[in-house]
Amino acid sequence: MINYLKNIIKGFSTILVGMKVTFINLFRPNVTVQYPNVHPLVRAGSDKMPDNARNKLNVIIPKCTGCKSCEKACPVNCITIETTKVASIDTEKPLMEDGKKRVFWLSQFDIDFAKCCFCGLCTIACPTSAIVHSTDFEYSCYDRNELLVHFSPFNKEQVAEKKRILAEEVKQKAEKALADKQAAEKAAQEQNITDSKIKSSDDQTSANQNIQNNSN
Amino acid sequence: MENNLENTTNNNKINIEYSQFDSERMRLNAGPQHPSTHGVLRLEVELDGEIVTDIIPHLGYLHRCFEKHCENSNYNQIVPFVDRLDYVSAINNEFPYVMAVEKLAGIEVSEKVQILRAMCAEINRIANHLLAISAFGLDSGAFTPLLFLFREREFALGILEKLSGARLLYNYFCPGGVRYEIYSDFKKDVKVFIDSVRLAMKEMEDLLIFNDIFIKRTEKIGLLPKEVAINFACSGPVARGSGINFDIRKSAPYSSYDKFDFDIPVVEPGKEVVGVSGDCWSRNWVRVKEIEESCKILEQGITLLPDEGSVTDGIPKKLKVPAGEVYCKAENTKGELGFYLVSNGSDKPERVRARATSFVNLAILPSISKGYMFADLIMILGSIDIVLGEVDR
Amino acid sequence: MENHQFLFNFISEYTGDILAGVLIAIIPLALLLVYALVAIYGELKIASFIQLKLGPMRTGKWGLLQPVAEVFKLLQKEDITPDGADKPLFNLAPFIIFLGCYAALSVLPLSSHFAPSGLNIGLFFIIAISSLAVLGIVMGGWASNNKYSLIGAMRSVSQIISYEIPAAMCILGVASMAHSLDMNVISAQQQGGFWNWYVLGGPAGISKIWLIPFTVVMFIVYFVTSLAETNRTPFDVPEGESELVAGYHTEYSGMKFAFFYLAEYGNMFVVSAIMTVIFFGGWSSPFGDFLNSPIWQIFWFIAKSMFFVGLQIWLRWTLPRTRVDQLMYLCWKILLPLSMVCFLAMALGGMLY
Amino acid sequence: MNLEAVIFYLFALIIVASGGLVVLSKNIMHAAFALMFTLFGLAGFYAMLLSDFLAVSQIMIYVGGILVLIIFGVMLTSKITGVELKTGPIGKVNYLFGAAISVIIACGLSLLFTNSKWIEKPVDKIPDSSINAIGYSLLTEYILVFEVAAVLLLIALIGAALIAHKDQIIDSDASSNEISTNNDIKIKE
Repeated sequence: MINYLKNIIKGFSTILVGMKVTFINLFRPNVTVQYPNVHPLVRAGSDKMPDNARNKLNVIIPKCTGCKSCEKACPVNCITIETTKVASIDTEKPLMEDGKKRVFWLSQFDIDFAKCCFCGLCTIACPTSAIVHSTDFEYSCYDRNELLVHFSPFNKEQVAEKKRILAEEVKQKAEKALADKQAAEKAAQEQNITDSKIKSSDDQTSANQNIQNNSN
Repeated sequence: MENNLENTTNNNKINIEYSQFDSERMRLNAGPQHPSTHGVLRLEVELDGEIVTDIIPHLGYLHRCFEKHCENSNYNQIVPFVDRLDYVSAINNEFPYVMAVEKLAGIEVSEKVQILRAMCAEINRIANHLLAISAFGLDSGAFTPLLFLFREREFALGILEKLSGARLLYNYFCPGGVRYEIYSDFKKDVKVFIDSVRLAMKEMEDLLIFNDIFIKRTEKIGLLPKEVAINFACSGPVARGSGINFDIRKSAPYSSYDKFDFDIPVVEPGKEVVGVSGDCWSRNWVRVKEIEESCKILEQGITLLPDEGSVTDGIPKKLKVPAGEVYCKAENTKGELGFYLVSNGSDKPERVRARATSFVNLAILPSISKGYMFADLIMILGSIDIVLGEVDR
Repeated sequence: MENHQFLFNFISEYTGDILAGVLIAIIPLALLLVYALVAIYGELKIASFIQLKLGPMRTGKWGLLQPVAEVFKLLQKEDITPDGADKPLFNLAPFIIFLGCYAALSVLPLSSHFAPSGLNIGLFFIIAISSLAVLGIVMGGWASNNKYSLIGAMRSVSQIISYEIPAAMCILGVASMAHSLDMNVISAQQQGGFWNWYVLGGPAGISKIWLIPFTVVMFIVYFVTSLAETNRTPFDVPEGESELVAGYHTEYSGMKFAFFYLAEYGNMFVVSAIMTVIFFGGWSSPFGDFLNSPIWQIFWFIAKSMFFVGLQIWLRWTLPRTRVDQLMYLCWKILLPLSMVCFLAMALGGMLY
Repeated sequence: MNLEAVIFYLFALIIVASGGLVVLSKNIMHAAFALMFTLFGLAGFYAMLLSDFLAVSQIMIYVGGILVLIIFGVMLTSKITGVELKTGPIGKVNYLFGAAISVIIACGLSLLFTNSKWIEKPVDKIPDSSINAIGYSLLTEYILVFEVAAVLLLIALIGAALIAHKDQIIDSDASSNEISTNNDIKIKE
């Protein structure tokens, strides 16, 4: 009987203790923020989103060499890179940010944020830190295709133009090689044959490779 | 073994001789979309009135081919996948995997990295236990504790975000060290965090843990006897709630855990605060006490963590893993998490096998929940604290 | 009897009897609807403040229009009737439940001069009519053709029927002290300051002191019972969100769900109003004759009732849910003996004073 | 036709319609719920006859008690899931039999109605409340009946408690074999 009453009183008192806790909390200041009004990037103090937060990827094109190591490092294959060699006859001779000569045009640099898992492996793999995480986390959209972001500075026509220039150069080279070859053959008739033959065949294979690249 | 279970669990269990009443059993399909199956677990429950007579868990709704996927990725690329196993305690998942790769590749890790890793794991452990306790409260119908503890969890996630840049899936550890350097206010933040967690847990004991209704809901429910727990290879708070003093951090210290002074909370028979050893309340109580122990480790970590030295220097430029095989285990937040790696010398592992804690712990559910009411089944499931990402992999 | 009919006579003098009846019937409905908006807003805000949030902030100033927005949201939602459901019963159930709560409002004396129906056995009527909700819940739970709904309905019926007994005990205790079942009479007896409220032993002078513990315990018993009868936490096992998804109204949506919602809040008000009448002096002012005019009486009545509604909300966001057998244990083995003892004491008090 | 008559016919319509539904409905649950409206209409009649206590008791006992019991019985005894709760087909003989009984009862009731002497004196004073009178007569004139009914209910209550208690007595010495086979982990396809 005493136990019975004790249990009732114990149950009742623990409920009162719980009510006390919630009552105290009723008057505490709130800890949430009104998100679009108070943005995590501009919030003060320790609530602010840190600068190294891993959100939407950003590619700094002047830094990118087109080495494709980020593409290889990505565990979900969300990065697609296609490069086009900078033709030597191209009038536009861009420099990298650090002043070096650019070897590849980035004819295509796509990141599919629908696939991206924000692991940060691409930023670690990048030798020039051209691909970095930004603190921009608001990129929801109505169409899934909008998540496929093109970072390449060229549009389709420009890419076609660059490829045409490269093809032209390849053609010129091939013609030059052909001319060289003919000249060499001529010379070979006169002189020793073997050395020049190997050289011309080498040139031809490299030219073929370039053409294949462009057709891709 | 089943008889053993019967003999030892005679406490609050409602044993009905089924042949006496030829009542119709109801088959209830709880899940995969159910508010408290903690993910996409489907439980096919056979009910006699409200009493559970049979239960068949159906798994695999979240199966993502983790092990096969790993065979097609290189060692660094696997780390983000490991995060996604038990997504509530991602750092603790990375720990054994990274140790396994280091063991295989023969990489020595500096002491600062080891201490930092242990601290990160403990912060993550606190975050996980806060979620587990509050979600357990939510299963019992109390909604407010969930949001109270989420406030503290935000602190933990905030610290880890500042360290790694991500809030949930960190990809922070890597073979040889950690990905990013420590930020300047790390120690200060951890101190603030410890104080705040201790305060919140005190409040939580008043509000939920020692509430009479909560105690009545959880004590003597889902009894898991010690022998059964061993037979089912349970680990973590589930095993320690049944009185098994087993924690890899103490029994086989890895990383820098031998440098820390902490206790393993175990609810041994005869030493219970409330209820009996092996019930839902005890499992939850182990988690409550573990938060305090983790706070102790963090406090020591603040003093032990050297200021000078880099944590990213040890990372090899090119990871070369010789052929061989290794099994490496660590104390996850839910128990023993192990990774078995087979390497053939290439940059991709030939086989990765995870001993998933939640999967093993979940296996006890059908055998300990029969004879209790349907509402108790939910509590038992909550007290095991599973994450379906790890169960299904 | 004449007093309660005051408004009715006044209106019917100028209009027809039917119109007067309709007008009188509309007043509690309007009260219920306005109250529901306030209660929903209160629930959202109290819950948020307890949980250190802000709650609704965007609809109107401080989210004041949130309940209105929710009502519109529910109205424009698709009204689904499941294929396997028993359609006539499924569609009827929410209205039956609402009917129970609305009918109970008809006997509440808002002021000494106005009760929609001055029934002289008002308390008995409320106990009887609240059993209608049981039927509505069974109807909805069974007709949904959903096992969760069915289990929820079963739980709800056993719960409400069991808890009617201690509730009736409490009401009986007060009735034996008041020698009446008329709510207006009971309220009128408690006039003259809070000292005369039945929770403090009733209007009997200083010698009633020995009675106070019993009446206070009786009030607590009734409060617990009222929580169970309205399916509120910690006794919300029929809805049991974490176990039964949403219990007996799992399959309901749109307008019909809104009726369940409205009935739940309505029932909260009804039990709080009963509590106010039988223990806290009904419409009478807590300060004797100070501010005790018929208009102020409406204020006192609603203020007291809303206080208990707030208490219910506060409890909901504090406590976990009990299990269904513990619920029965509490009812039959704790509340019933307690109320029995208190009833005997109060009956003795009723004989003495 | 005054307001009272309108209300009377409204109640009558409810009673007749729902009563017909009770008899004719093939779904037992529909019949049980239709019964609720019949009982409610009856309560309305009582209220119109100024016996408010009887009206409320009607709701309390029949709607809140007996009807719930009936519905519970229907739900618990028949298969809840899978099988439809419907009455079986009735043979032609049964139809004839039922019709005959109905006609006999109707005739008997009409005879009774026409032959009985109705009190046609109007009530000169409307009682304020019937509840006091009922209370006094229950505890004075009909005290024996009242007490006998109370004892009967008590016996029923004890019996119910005993039946409910029985399975607990059984389970204390339950043979563990039966249970353990039930508790084996079954792997079902």
